[in-house]
Amino acid sequence: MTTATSPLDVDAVRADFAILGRTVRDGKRLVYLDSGATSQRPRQVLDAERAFLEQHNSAVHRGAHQLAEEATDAYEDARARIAAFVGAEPGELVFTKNATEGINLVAYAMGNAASSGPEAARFVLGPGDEIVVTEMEHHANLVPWQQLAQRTGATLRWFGVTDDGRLNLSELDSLVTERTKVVAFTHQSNVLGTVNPVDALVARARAVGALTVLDACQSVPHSAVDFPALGVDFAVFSSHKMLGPYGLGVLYGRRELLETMPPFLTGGSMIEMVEMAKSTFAPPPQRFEAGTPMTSQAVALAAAVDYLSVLGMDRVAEHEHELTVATLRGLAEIPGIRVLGPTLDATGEVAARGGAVSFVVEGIHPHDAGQVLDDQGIAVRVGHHCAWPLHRRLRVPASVRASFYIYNDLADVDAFLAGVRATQAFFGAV
Amino acid sequence: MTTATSPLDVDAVRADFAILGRTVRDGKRLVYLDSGATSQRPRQVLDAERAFLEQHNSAVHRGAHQLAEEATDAYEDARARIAAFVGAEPGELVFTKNATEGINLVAYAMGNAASSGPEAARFVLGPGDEIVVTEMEHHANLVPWQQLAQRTGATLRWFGVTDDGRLNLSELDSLVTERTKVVAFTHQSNVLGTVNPVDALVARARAVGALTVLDACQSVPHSAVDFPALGVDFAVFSSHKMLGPYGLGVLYGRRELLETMPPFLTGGSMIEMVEMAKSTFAPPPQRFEAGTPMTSQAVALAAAVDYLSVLGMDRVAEHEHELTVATLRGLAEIPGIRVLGPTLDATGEVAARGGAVSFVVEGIHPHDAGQVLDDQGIAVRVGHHCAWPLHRRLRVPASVRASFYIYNDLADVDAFLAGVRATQAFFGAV
Amino acid sequence: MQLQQMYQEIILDHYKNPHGRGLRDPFDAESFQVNPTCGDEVTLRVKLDGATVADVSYEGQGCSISQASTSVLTDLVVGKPVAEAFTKLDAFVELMQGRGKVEPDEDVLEDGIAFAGVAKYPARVKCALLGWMAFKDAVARAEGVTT
Amino acid sequence: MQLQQMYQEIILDHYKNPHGRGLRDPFDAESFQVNPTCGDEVTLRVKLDGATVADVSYEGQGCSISQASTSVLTDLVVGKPVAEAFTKLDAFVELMQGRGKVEPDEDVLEDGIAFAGVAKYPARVKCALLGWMAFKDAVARAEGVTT
Ligand SMILES: Cc1ncc(COP(=O)(O)O)c(C=O)c1O
Ligand SMILES: Cc1ncc(COP(=O)(O)O)c(C=O)c1O
Repeated sequence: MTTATSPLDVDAVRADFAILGRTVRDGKRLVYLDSGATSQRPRQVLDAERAFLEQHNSAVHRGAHQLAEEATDAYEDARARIAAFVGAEPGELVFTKNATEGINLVAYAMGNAASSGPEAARFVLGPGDEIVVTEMEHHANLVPWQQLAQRTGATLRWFGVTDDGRLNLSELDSLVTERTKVVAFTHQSNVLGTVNPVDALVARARAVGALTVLDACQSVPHSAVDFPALGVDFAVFSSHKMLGPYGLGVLYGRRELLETMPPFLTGGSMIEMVEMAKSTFAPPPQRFEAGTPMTSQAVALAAAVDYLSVLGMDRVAEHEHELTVATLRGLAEIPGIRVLGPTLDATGEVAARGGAVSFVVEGIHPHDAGQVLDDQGIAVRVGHHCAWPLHRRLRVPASVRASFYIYNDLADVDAFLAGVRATQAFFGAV
Repeated sequence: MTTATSPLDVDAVRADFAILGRTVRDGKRLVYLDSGATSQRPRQVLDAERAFLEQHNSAVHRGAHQLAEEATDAYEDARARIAAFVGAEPGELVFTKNATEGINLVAYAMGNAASSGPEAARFVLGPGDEIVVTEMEHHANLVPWQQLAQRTGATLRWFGVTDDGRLNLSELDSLVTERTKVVAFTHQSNVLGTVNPVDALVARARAVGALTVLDACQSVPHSAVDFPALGVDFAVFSSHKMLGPYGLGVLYGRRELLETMPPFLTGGSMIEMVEMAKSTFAPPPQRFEAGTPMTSQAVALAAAVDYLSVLGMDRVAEHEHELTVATLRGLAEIPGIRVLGPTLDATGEVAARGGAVSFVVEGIHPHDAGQVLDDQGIAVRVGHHCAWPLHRRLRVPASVRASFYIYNDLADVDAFLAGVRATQAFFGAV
Repeated sequence: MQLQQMYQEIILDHYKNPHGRGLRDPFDAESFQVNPTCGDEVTLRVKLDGATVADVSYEGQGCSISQASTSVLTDLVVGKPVAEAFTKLDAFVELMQGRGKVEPDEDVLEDGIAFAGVAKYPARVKCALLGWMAFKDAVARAEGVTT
Repeated sequence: MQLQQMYQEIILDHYKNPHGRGLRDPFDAESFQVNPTCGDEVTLRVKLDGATVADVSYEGQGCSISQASTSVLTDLVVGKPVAEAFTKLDAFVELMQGRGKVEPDEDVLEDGIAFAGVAKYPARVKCALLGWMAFKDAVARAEGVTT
């Protein structure tokens, strides 16, 4: 981890988030540790969206009047800024409603390839072909592939997870083979915090000619990510997890792939010519953006990306790392806690691990633990966090997850650790 | 048309829309006549979304902490209010990213029925089956059905349009037959303003056991609509055309149909159980809402629906009717204008027609006409308005469209009519 | 502290010492229910004797609320006429969905009134109802079988 | 009035009396281009004579801007070496995408400089480029054929 010149000024950041000033449960200070589910939005992002709507709002790519020009410029400028944030060209970025839609888009487009022209041949899947995922995927990067396999007759296979929450890479060469058409995996686990070795997976996928799909929902908001440098074919992330609005996701696709991939959703704005009996389609990214787009949300996400860029993504990552290490250290001192995923080594450090800390408290069901934390104003998430197979693998029905972002500080970590002890006291577990 | 007690107070309404106070093209008053593409948003809607985000924001249906409870309540309360606005039960409403996604959802779910269980049998389509649409559809209600036909081997058929812009219903019995599985049609044409006879179409579709899909994008924002009373099986509309945010559409489906229809997008929040090899799915509406939903947008659309309800949808319809009649009357007095769609009868009235007025000016291409109007601050839409086959049928390459909403008044109509005359003067056409 | 209102002593007692736990034979019907957000699950069996609930047995994993409410359920319904059991079920569902505004009737719900505090936490209502939904489903199946 | 800047006399003249209009034989290649937002279309044929543009003929429907710019195109490229035609094409594209900030070179673009005002209206840039894109595509096809 490179050291940024100065640490994040959390107090200044917090002042931008009105919601952090409120109290919960009879006047308790809100300790928001659920950014892994959704982040809060700073004033700057809300202001940017409102300013657009109050000054320039109009349908994009459709009108010849001045508002339409302004709105189109704002939308495409937003695309360019967001693309730059992940090292991509504007034309390689497709706006979806969330990351889930982005993954479905790729899966359905592959399903459509069979009834499309010859240029889509490399996307066709059928019996004998294989799709490889991992046991630590969010349901969003698992169920669409199960469904694609079911529709096409392809076979779904997956990487296992080790006891300490890493991918079992010893299976790499036997799992990813000439039969593999797609390898879909998460950049950073939303449960374990594990950062997966993209290089090794991409190298192997390329060697066998398989496409790679990276779930970057938990990496892009928290660290500097450059998709072309990672070499993945497709990647997705969600606006609402990185200070931006709901209702917006981003699909990145390498230009040459987007150019030959069949459409998914069809309708207005994605066509070239339409007759009653048949249609032809626009080039990317328009081909994948049917209907009226999320114009104001894209403008707001661009403001979010600017906000993060001013902080500096390395500094953001470093800050969260500090909170994560403090949390892992604190939890290690509490008896009866089992942390899922990578923990601190003998030197008190941990590598390739982001700021989601999931755990179980011996003798206390996660739902009950979460309730006691909530009663103290500490918002964590309980359940399987949309990674049910991973929980089954780790032999727990559910877990408690604390996840961090730029507005959290060591005081939040302390409050959280005290809350965990209070939970044990409440249920008399220790 | 029932007469509301008092006319719409347009001045009071306009005060809620900041954007209407701005000028365009060197200080000209903005005359916004492009609400058919997207409406503007009143302060109340923007405030509602912001208040939610600054006070209650959190991931819904997932957490046990107080913010999660509040956000879930706000989201489901919004669903209930929006459902009530169209006469539906909350469980019959699915949130999508726009109306286009809603239509694609039904089309793809039908495509998925073949690889689903026996309960989905009524959705299965194949060779020999027919899908019926109309020649006046927006691309959003045409291309998804073309694609479904292409994928399943079903046949696409369509109602023709008469010279005066009505559906050719003489074809009803020969087009909609025992072979018909779906009849998809627009409630109100976004080009012609034509309001289609839902009753006759639904009656025939029911008689042959076909499903009906109503494109209500241009009716729900402009008049009182009750889906159960209309008897349609599915219907869609878009938030951004009715004072609400971008990134939100609504799919209505009769409960018994949603209960057996296979899922479309898959991922988090729409599952019942997930294992690595297979998954089962939640009941509707969750089954059709994969991933993080458009929470704040739903809250904002509920505020929009409240805003419209206070005005009264009958009063809104009456107001737009008045503007439409004035526009048609004015255009009839200008030589060289051809209005597409229903015009005034001998008594100066027109029935079953909403407030979209499309036309061509003899000798002046719509793009050029739109430009001159824009130069006078009048924002209209030019092109084929995502209804290319309809324009081909009417033998025009494109048209100019003026469309009205609650913030337009007779002064806007006058400005527009003067603008059309100025266009002719500019190009020396008359 | 609101929390104590939710985690009444009665609830914690049932959680630590659940009544009627374990799956038993004979049974007429079995129901498996799961809470998809947290993965809590219950498998519940019902044995009817004519119009009477002869036995309810169950197994599952879940939080204190879901485990305790299933335990309370067995106390309330075993040995009772099916119609009375369903009256209690309706009363319990009403209480749980009442957002803390429904006054529970101790004559009908006995230990079940301890869950009144849970009704104020909408995210936990599903937990409290898990076993009851399994009971409802199992009886429906059993009646489908026995008629 | 900004509008006059866009609709220069030259543009309206070309619109009313287009040069080189109509599809002619012989030709080496044809290109069909459409503007998907408004339905404007052009079919354009190119005849090369070695490295020279021997003829350009076209047919289409569209607004004054798209029709006039195709007319200007024929004036600019017919009889010119392909390389020079492409220099003009590049200059025209640069002008149109310049948002009104690019100073056109009259020596290169002749009547084409009249379109400088159009560049301030991003929605119309596609109109102005329609015929030029057809020309570019047709030449590429013709060269594919003739080599
Ligand atoms: C009649 C009609 N149908 C469908 C649509 C598509 O709506 P959206 O772009 O919001 O998906 C529109 C608007 O563009 C419309 O006017
Ligand atoms: C790793 C991961 N993938 C995918 C998703 C799905 O994102 P969304 O719900 O925004 O589609 C999430 C968040 O819920 C996530 O954490």
